[in-house]
Amino acid sequence: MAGNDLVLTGVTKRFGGLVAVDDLSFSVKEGQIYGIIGPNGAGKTTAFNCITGIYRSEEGSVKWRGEEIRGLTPYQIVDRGIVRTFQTIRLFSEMSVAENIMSGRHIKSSQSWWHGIFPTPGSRRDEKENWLRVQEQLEFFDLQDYATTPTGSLSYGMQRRVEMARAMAVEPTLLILDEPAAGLNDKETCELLQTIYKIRDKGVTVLLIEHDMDMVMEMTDYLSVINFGRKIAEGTPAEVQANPAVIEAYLGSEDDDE
Amino acid sequence: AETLKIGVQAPITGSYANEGQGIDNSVKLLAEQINAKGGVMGRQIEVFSCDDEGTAMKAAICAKDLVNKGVSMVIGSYTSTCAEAAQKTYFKAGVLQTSDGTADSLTEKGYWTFLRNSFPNSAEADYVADYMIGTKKYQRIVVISDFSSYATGLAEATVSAIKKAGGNVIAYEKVKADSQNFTPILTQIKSKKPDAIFFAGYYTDGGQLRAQQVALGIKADFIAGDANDNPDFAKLAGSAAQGAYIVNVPTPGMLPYDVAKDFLKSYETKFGMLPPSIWTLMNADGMRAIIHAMEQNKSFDTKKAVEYLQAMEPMPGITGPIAFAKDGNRIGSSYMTFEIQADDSYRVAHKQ
Amino acid sequence: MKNLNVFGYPLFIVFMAALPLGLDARWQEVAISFLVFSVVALSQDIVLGKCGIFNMGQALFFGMGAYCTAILNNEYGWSLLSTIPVAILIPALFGILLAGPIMHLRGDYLLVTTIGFNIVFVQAVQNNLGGVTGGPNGIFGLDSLSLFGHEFTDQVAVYYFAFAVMLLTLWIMRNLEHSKAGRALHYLRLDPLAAESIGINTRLYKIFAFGLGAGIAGLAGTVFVAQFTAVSPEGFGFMQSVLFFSIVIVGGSSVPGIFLGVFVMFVLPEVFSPLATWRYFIFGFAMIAAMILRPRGIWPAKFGNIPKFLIKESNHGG
Amino acid sequence: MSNQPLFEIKDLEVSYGSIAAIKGISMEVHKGEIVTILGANGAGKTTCMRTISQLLKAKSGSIRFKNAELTGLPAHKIVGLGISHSPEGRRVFGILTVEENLLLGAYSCKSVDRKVLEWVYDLFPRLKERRKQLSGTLSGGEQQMLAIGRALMSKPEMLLLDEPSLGIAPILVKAIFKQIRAIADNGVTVLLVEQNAKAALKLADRGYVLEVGKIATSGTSEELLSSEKVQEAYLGKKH
Amino acid sequence: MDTFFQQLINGLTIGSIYALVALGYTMVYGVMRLINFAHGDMVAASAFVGLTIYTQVMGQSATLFSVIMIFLLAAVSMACVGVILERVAYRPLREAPRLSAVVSALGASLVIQNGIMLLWGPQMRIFPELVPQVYWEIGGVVVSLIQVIILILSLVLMVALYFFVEKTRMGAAIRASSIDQDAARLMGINVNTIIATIFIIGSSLGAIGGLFIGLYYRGITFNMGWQYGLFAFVAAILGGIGNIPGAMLGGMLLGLFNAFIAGYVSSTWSDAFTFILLIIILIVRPTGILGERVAEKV
Ligand SMILES: Nc1ncnc2c1ncn2[C@@H]1O[C@H](COP(=O)(O)OP(=O)(O)OP(=O)(O)O)[C@@H](O)[C@H]1O
Ligand SMILES: Nc1ncnc2c1ncn2[C@@H]1O[C@H](COP(=O)(O)OP(=O)(O)OP(=O)(O)O)[C@@H](O)[C@H]1O
Ligand SMILES: [Mg+2]
Ligand SMILES: [Mg+2]
Repeated sequence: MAGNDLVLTGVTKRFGGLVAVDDLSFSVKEGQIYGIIGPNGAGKTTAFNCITGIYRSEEGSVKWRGEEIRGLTPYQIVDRGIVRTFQTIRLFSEMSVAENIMSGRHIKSSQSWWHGIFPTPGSRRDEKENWLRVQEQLEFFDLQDYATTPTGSLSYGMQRRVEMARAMAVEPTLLILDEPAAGLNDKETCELLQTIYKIRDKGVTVLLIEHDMDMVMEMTDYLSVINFGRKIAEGTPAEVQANPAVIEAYLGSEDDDE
Repeated sequence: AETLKIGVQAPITGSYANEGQGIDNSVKLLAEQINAKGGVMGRQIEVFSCDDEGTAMKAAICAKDLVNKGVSMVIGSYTSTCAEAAQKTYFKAGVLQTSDGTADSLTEKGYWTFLRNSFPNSAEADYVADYMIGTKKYQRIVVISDFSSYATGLAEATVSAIKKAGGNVIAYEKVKADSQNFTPILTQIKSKKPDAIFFAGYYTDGGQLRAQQVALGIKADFIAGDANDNPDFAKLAGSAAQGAYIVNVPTPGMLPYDVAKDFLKSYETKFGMLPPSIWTLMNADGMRAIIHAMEQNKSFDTKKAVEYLQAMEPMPGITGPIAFAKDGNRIGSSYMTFEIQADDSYRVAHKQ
Repeated sequence: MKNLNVFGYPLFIVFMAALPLGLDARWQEVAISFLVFSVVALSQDIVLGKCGIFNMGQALFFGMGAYCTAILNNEYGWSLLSTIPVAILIPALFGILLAGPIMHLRGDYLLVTTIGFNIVFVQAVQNNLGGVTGGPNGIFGLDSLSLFGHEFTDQVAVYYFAFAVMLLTLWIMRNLEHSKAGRALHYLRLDPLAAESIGINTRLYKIFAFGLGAGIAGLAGTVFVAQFTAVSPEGFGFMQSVLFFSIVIVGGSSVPGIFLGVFVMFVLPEVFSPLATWRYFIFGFAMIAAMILRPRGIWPAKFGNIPKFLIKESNHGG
Repeated sequence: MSNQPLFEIKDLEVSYGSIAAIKGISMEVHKGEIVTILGANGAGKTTCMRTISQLLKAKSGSIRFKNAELTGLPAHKIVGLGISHSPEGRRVFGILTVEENLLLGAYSCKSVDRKVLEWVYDLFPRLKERRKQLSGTLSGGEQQMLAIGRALMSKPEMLLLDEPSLGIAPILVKAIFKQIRAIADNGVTVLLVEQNAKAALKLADRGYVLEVGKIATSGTSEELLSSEKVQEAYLGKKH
Repeated sequence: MDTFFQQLINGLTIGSIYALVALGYTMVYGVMRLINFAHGDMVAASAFVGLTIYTQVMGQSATLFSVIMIFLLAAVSMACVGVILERVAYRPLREAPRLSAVVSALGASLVIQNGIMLLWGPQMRIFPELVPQVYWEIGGVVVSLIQVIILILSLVLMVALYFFVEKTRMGAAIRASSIDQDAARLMGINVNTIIATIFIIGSSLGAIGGLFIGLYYRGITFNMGWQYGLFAFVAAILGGIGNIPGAMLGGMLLGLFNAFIAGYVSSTWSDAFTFILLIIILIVRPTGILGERVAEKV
């Protein structure tokens, strides 16, 4: 059994008559930074939604560490170590940064529901321990100064970072990022890149969607290109960049540039 | 100075508001008259009104409230439900309660504090059964009630009285008070081809039932219980009111007694209108009786007052002679049937 | 926030504990109502304020608790206090059962279904379901509060019973704030999808909130019965639910806000009872004004409930 | 450059409650220009655009267009004056068809000018293909085209574009930028907000760089492209 | 069989009243995402206003002209109330959390309901018999003139509204505002005017519903708005709130449910069964029968 691998085979997702994801297969190896690119509406986000259980694909299989996870609910999938972020930021904007990160500890906490009514010494200890983990994440992402700040009042780039910290608080083995650099300027994108490297160095596999080609080329180990829900190319960034099908569907030729 | 505290528990707002206000008004009027004459054994009467809105829960709350205020007697409420909901609280506190509620159950619990100033349902039921079977000879009778204690009590008593008299009840239905739309149930009734419908609920529903009965082309006689004796019944039914029957004791205007004439006159001068119905007057009689008993006993003791009332000779009242049985029921009955005319006036169709 | 915990609550509790000494019978009764309705409103807050479930049927569980107590007392002669476990468990169980199939519904649709449950309940009780609910009149003349065979006729006993129930509720609310379950409710209110995506079983926690809220409301029902020794359907109708709903929103879904809300909605009307007919008219205006002036409620709930060691000197905002 | 600017902002301040988002900026746009506003996230670019359209109310300062004061006017009056705004995040009317969206773009005109509609369809042939499709089912790039096309329907003199490349695939970004050029060539003045600084500066005549609510630098595109500061902060050496 | 058709007619009559009232809920919801809880009370208020117009303005004459005037004047006055309501109670809360506006609506409902009580008294008031009690018996099924009037007038109004919203420029502006108000402003649509229009239309339809209730049932009480409002609101939800044909369908279905359940199952359980049926429908179709016209994409 191949370690922490994610394997999609023949995944198909339809919305009414529209086939958003069409017989899609790819596999992500442990330790990789794996990129998915493709035109708007190609079905990238939908594919992620199928992996993370928000949608259930009609056909195909999604295997994680050899286990079929298609049909599991999102929280069951998180429980297996797969965590995602969203294309548009979805933080709990009224709550502080620390509380947002604490939400990532939900699944790791040993409390059960009834501890919310009658606490026990054990549940109090668990509470304390999880806050300590939150502190670790705050430090890792350099957010200590903002622990009590409501995330709604942070800048966009900072919110992206909190979102990442929250996902990392779950201690995932596979992190799925949907356009993490959207809306970031080049400088912020650079910072993001460093963060993703740091995450990878912790042994987390990263799967991401991105439109910023510079970033994709720089960072990913392997790429799949999707169009109309189907995979039209895959390979290393260099291979993909040179693929005529990809240039035609997605990148556009250089002479369009001027 | 010490006062004699009298509570009024009545539906001052809500569906039966005009009845409730009638009770409240007449208690205040009596109190004014008595106070003008120097009060009861030197004590002025102080009236506390509590609006039970015609709902049982509010009635229970009113009861506690009035007891907390230290009243020694409570007049009301208009509906049996409300009277019943409050009974036990008054009983525990030794506070006298007199109500026009007609549900038989009111006097079946053995609370000595309760005095009924009207006649119980069973008396009306017997009269209705006799009228429908004996006089009118109906073959297919439908009985309708709502959920209140009064209406279910009256309807059940009537059903059994009809059966006892050998009549044929083809359906006994319940409707939700204030629901306005009775056509679904009337449509089902229509298919059973009744020749008479007896309605045991209140006028607010009765008028609409009658209107919808006619609109659906159900050609049965409509006979309504005492709580339909209200001018609004005919207004609600509109042109359909004509020909409907209402069973009740005599209307205020028909009361032949001097006490009645005096009282009605002062009521009209003070409030600019006549009391809404005889129920108001029954309650006034209840209050007069209790005060009479206290004065005779020369004591404000409630227990003694009841003992006196249960033993006394009938005293003249606004609604006729008053006397009480051991269980708190008023003795006697004087039902009659009225038929509504084209101009909404009553014609006496049958007397007991 | 800190002042509230250090001074506010203790002061409030001491004040409430001493309150009956200074009141006559009538106002004691008002004070008991205040406590009972506060508990129901707090239970509604768990469902609506914390978990964000648009529940407009909380009176149903309040009523169910009250009816459990009343029926057990009336039919089987249980003492009021001994009915407590049943009055908590049955509503909680119903809450869980009813919540199960409807929790996937969105806001306003959930609102009607909960209204629907409430109406079904009231109609079932009015129709004298099982012949034990007393029909539209309800059940009257129940026993007073008694403990170990000793009967308390004084309503001060009822007051302290209500007070104890309120303290218990406050304690649970506090525990909830400092637990995984309580936070989960906040998360799933603010963004259910994000909550689900970090591993929160949103369905489970919604049902948990519903069940817990129902259980607490049921307990309040027992206190209600102890106070009035009576139950009847209209006390638990849809209008009541609307009031509890409004209290939570007007209060701002914080504990002090809810107490204020209950005070304004249930106690002030008693103060102004001479204006009885104008009461709801004025009230309606007050509700509109409160929302316009303070759209997040009179005393909005605050977040930032985090341990001290995380708070740095240079903290922004907060 | 002509002496009388078509559009002018003076000492504009905008805040959300107590948070100041724009802290006194001034800028001017001349007829026929493409002017871009650059800036990091949260710099206040969108706020600025929304204030021009009066969706937000300025705290102080003035916004003048063809010598008429805009501040204080209700938002729905702006488009009638000749300023059209294609908002951030596209905001197409999802359950209406493409054509219904376009027709609504001409709501401020007494009647719909068929020629304008044809022109928009010429600029974005894809929209013509999808006329009857519900706009909510278009892909992101198509929606962006629709948003721009819709803004053009009112025959504006000045077009406000807020991040037309956000979340759009490279190939479409190129297509859209090309059409912006074509629109400007048609005599429409363009005020363009972009995150993608390099592409925007290539397209624009001049630019302003916004930093936390203030203008940090401004100048012609060439000046900005070669400015150290801009290079570092926005075009930056990555990695 | 006669009974079945009779129940059908009865159900459709009351159903079309529900539908008229439901339209007010749905239109306001569509544009403002607000359940206007005061709408039911405006329906009640309309009946009282109609009564007063009859006695005070029309001098109790029951001619066709005076009936038309009653409808017109009541609709106009309720439209004014609706516009004022929006100005005072809802507009200040447009940016506020959704539930705040809901509570404001509940407050407005109390104000109107108790306003009626203060003005016209707590007792039931009786509506004049303006439509003569004329009946036709067709094969055992009785249809009354008032039923025919209610059915036809409601249908005409609903169809007119549908075309107004789907086919006119103003209708397109209404739909655009219901999707995205800011984007609508950018098109030059005056959203405040649109909202005022919505309230004018919704309130007038509600007013007509209220008069129908008065004409049909005759007895009107200050608190009847809750009952009709709740049912109409349920009808709107049943059809898919925000969806105009949905409200019409929901209203009709609810009327039929009510009639058939009360007739064939149990009149004492009819509300309960109606709601149980509604809940089951919602469990199966979580956004109503025709669905709500909004889609969220992640
Ligand atoms: N819930 C939904 N209902 C209907 N159609 C949907 C839904 N979600 C996605 N789609 C459609 O599926 C297709 C793929 O959408 P998806 O969001 O996966 O695209 P994407 O590749 O992520 O594009 P982008 O780069 O613009 O984010 C699109 O045509 C979209 O309109
Ligand atoms: N509705 C709001 N309430 C409070 N603050 C807001 C609101 N909208 C924006 N802000 C704040 O105003 C500032 C400017 O925001 P704005 O959206 O104008 O930035 P921007 O330059 O357009 O950024 P981006 O590149 O992310 O679109 C930011 O600090 C932001 O947090
Ligand atoms: Mg996507
Ligand atoms: Mg922006």
